[in-house]
Amino acid sequence: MTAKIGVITFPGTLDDQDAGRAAKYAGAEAVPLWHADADLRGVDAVIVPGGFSYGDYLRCGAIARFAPVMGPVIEAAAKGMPILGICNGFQILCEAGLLPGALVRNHELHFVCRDQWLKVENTSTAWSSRYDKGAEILIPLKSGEGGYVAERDTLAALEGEGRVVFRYVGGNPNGSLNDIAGITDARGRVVGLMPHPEHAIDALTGPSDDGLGMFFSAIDALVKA
Amino acid sequence: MARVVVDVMPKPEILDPQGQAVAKALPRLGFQGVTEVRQGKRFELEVDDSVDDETLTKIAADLLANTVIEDFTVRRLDA
Amino acid sequence: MARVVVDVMPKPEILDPQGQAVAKALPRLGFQGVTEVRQGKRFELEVDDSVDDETLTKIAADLLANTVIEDFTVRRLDA
Amino acid sequence: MTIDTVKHAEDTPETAQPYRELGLKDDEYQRIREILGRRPTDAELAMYSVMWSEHCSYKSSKVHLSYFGKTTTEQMRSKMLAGIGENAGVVDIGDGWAVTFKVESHNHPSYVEPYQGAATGVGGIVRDIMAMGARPLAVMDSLRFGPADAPDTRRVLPGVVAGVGGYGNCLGLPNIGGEVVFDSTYLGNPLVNALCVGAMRVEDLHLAHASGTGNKIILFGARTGLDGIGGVSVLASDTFSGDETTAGRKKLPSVQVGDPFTEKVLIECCLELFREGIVVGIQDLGGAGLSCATSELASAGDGGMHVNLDRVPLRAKGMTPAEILSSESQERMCAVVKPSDVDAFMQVCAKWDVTATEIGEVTETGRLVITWHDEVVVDVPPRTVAHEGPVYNRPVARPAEQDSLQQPIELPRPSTSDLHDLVLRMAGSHNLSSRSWVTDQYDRYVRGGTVLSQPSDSGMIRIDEESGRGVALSVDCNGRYCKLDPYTGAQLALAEAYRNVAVSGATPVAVTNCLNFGSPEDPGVMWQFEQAVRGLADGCVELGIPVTGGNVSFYNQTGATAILPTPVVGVLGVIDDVRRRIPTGIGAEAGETLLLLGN
Ligand SMILES: Nc1ncnc2c1ncn2[C@@H]1O[C@H](COP(=O)(O)OP(=O)(O)O)[C@@H](O)[C@H]1O
Repeated sequence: MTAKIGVITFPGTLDDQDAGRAAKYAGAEAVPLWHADADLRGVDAVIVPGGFSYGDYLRCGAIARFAPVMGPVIEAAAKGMPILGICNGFQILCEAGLLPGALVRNHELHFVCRDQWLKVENTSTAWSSRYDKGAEILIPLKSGEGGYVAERDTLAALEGEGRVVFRYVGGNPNGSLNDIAGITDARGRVVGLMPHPEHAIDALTGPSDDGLGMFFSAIDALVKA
Repeated sequence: MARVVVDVMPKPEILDPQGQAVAKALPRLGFQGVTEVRQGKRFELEVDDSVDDETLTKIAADLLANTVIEDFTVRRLDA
Repeated sequence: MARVVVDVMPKPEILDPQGQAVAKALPRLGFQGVTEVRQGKRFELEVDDSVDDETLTKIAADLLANTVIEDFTVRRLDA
Repeated sequence: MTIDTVKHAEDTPETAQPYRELGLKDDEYQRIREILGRRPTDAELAMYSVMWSEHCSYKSSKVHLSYFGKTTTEQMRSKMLAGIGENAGVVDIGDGWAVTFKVESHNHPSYVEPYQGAATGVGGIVRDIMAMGARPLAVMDSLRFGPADAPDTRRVLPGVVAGVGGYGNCLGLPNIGGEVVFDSTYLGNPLVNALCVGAMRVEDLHLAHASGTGNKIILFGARTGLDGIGGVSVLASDTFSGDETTAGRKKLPSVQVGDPFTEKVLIECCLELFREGIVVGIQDLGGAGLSCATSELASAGDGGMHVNLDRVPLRAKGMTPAEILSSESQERMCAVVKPSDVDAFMQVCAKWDVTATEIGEVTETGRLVITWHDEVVVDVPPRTVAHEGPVYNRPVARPAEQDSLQQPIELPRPSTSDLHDLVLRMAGSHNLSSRSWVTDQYDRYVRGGTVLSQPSDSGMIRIDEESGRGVALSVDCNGRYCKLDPYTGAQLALAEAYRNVAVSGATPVAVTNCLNFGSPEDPGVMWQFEQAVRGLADGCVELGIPVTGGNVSFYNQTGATAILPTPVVGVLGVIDDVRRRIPTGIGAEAGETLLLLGN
């Protein structure tokens, strides 16, 4: 049976088509989910894609986290459904409390679009099992508010429990604490990261196809379950 | 009708890249003597008299501020 | 040492997409009775006593506010 | 407040009107009186003055631009589905796909308020593309500033780049290329030219016209505020005291603030409306706001139009009809819809949370009638507003200095050590250094279809995911060459853009342009303009590809000094499979042979 991966569209979401395409490239069925529907349409996993939900004028992800669709996402997360937040999706998951910490303006105050090397630190999450531990992957980063911050205790806990999944290498692009690019929840099912794996699925349109591993990982996790 | 101001500021221990950028720019522009700058947000709300303080605090805490990284204050302006 | 607050708000006739986004979101979140929201910036500065009001106004006008589209106010907080 | 109605205008023929402050000449004002057989109302005056402005009427450029039409052959036209005169040119790229693209200037607003000026420039060109029925797919930006180290450049450049990026990134349109050029003539007149490209199925092409008596006019998108009112405030200031909240407010800043989120939602909403097949005609609201949208829709239609201006949703209190008609509030569109489709239309708008209001209908009167609380404030033949504005045959004279400019100078042959220094100096110059500080602020990946972008010679996007069919685009111009010889300079700009597209593996098929010049009242500038148009048109004939659209920006001048003549040329190419693109760059493999073609 094909895995069904839901992709949420909020007003202002931009990378929903791309996330769906990536899920398809990995062999899953991509199911569009609408922000105003409190229903996950029977999907096995959810991607909260990038963009500028509601313009992100107040604070990235601040308004989107209240959307009706987020109710069932939070419930599903509690039951261990694999959930991936990319960029704005990561910000939304933090605002919704599914992941700790927050994302603030890049330290140089500019939007940054670049091909970014990441080191895979944790390969036991639902979204990173296909990578080798310590592998370096090349993924586009494109965000204006990508600086990861958290209170000291939270940060210590994340590091102590090995919950930093991806770390920037070759220069910190946005001032993230501890060069953090992506983190996971305590069970390794919910992952959020600022860089865009869905833009690295084909060397024709991205810098590499290194991002595909995340989508394959999720399908593996679903088959195992 | 009442006018309400909600001020939202980054918590002291949280990085404030915007405030820092201003602080760095000032001496370059010839302004000495500013030792620290923090940048936050100011919201001005027009609210019906039916909206009580508790609701205002909830609006600030749930939506206007992210209490993981920001502090806020709510105050009514005298009409 | 003095603590100075500079409030910067979009001019009344200028579109404020930020405030609008908040105003539209509130009823969806179940908060009724907020009829208008405007979002601006708040700066908190620590300044040496040598810095006079004129300089503060200049800092606000030149750097903190974009006077084409924003108004500002400067005030010293009592220590 | 009292409103200047048509009846009131008839009763008070002698009332002095501030037409000069609104930019109308004595004879232009007289012509309006002749057309109407009375003095215009405030609202009519606001409408005519903005629609007869250089920017909207092309009054100085029209006689020259017609050369494009005259030189375009049937052969060149064969792939063109819409050309000059429409919101944007459209070409058939095969397999049932049509592509539309256009470049437009937002120079002056970007100087006044760099971030918002540039942002709304991107927003405006994207709506033009949307108004053709297409999905916008990518943007490009061609920028010119004064010397990089001048204080004003430091104010303008970061704001412009952040504005182009801020708006385009938030809209979800990849930025696939552009230019950054520094020259002292642009110090007080930076150029911000934005290009947008979009695609649709051939049968989905929409043209802007209001036809079918009884069809409804629907205004949708943002509310109308006091944005960009600028000059029109003189209309009320005589009659009213300077209370900020009512008409008669003091001169307002003519600055518009963009809301890219509203525009993104508007795009998705429009595309859904197109898919549902419930749009008869559509027009974006650009520079001249409702004045332009209503008069152009009516003028291109087959009847007249009646608009209830009091139905327009407003953002500010106490706006007058003249102000509403002149408002340049962004993120608005106007559609013509059959009465039976209005409900369906409103439902789609509600789904996207887009404000939509029925403001009028198509009539058979042949006139554009606008009422304000049941009183007629505008009653005009729409063509006289939109299409029959003044046309000038401005004096043209080759500048005397042109000969000395073209004097050949003997340059000594450089020695090897000179060359070494020269290469270093050139590599470090502001005009040749890396553009990554700019391009790193632009999202080039969104939509997942970008095949080539910086640092490639052209940008390339995939249009059809199945077949791999795509397009390549490049925008180019060298103003210094154009100054030396505007005819050849324009051809060089065309040739450069053409080559940039060709070397990526695409076949050039169409041209757009943005002609940035000084004051048309200067015969020398008019000569540059005429020469550039002829050069470009003749070059297009030579290459066999048509100019499908463009934009003219005059009055780019500080005092008596005009900018370098800057005819920015955009070339569109088609590639049937983007997998066969040719990336820029040498040295990917050892042992490559380097060949120089041409002489
Ligand atoms: N304002 C801009 N916006 C987007 N892309 C730009 C801009 N300026 C330059 N670029 C891109 O950066 C790259 C290098 O530009 P440039 O140095 O002008 O190249 P060239 O001299 O080969 O035309 C090109 O791919 C160009 O499209």
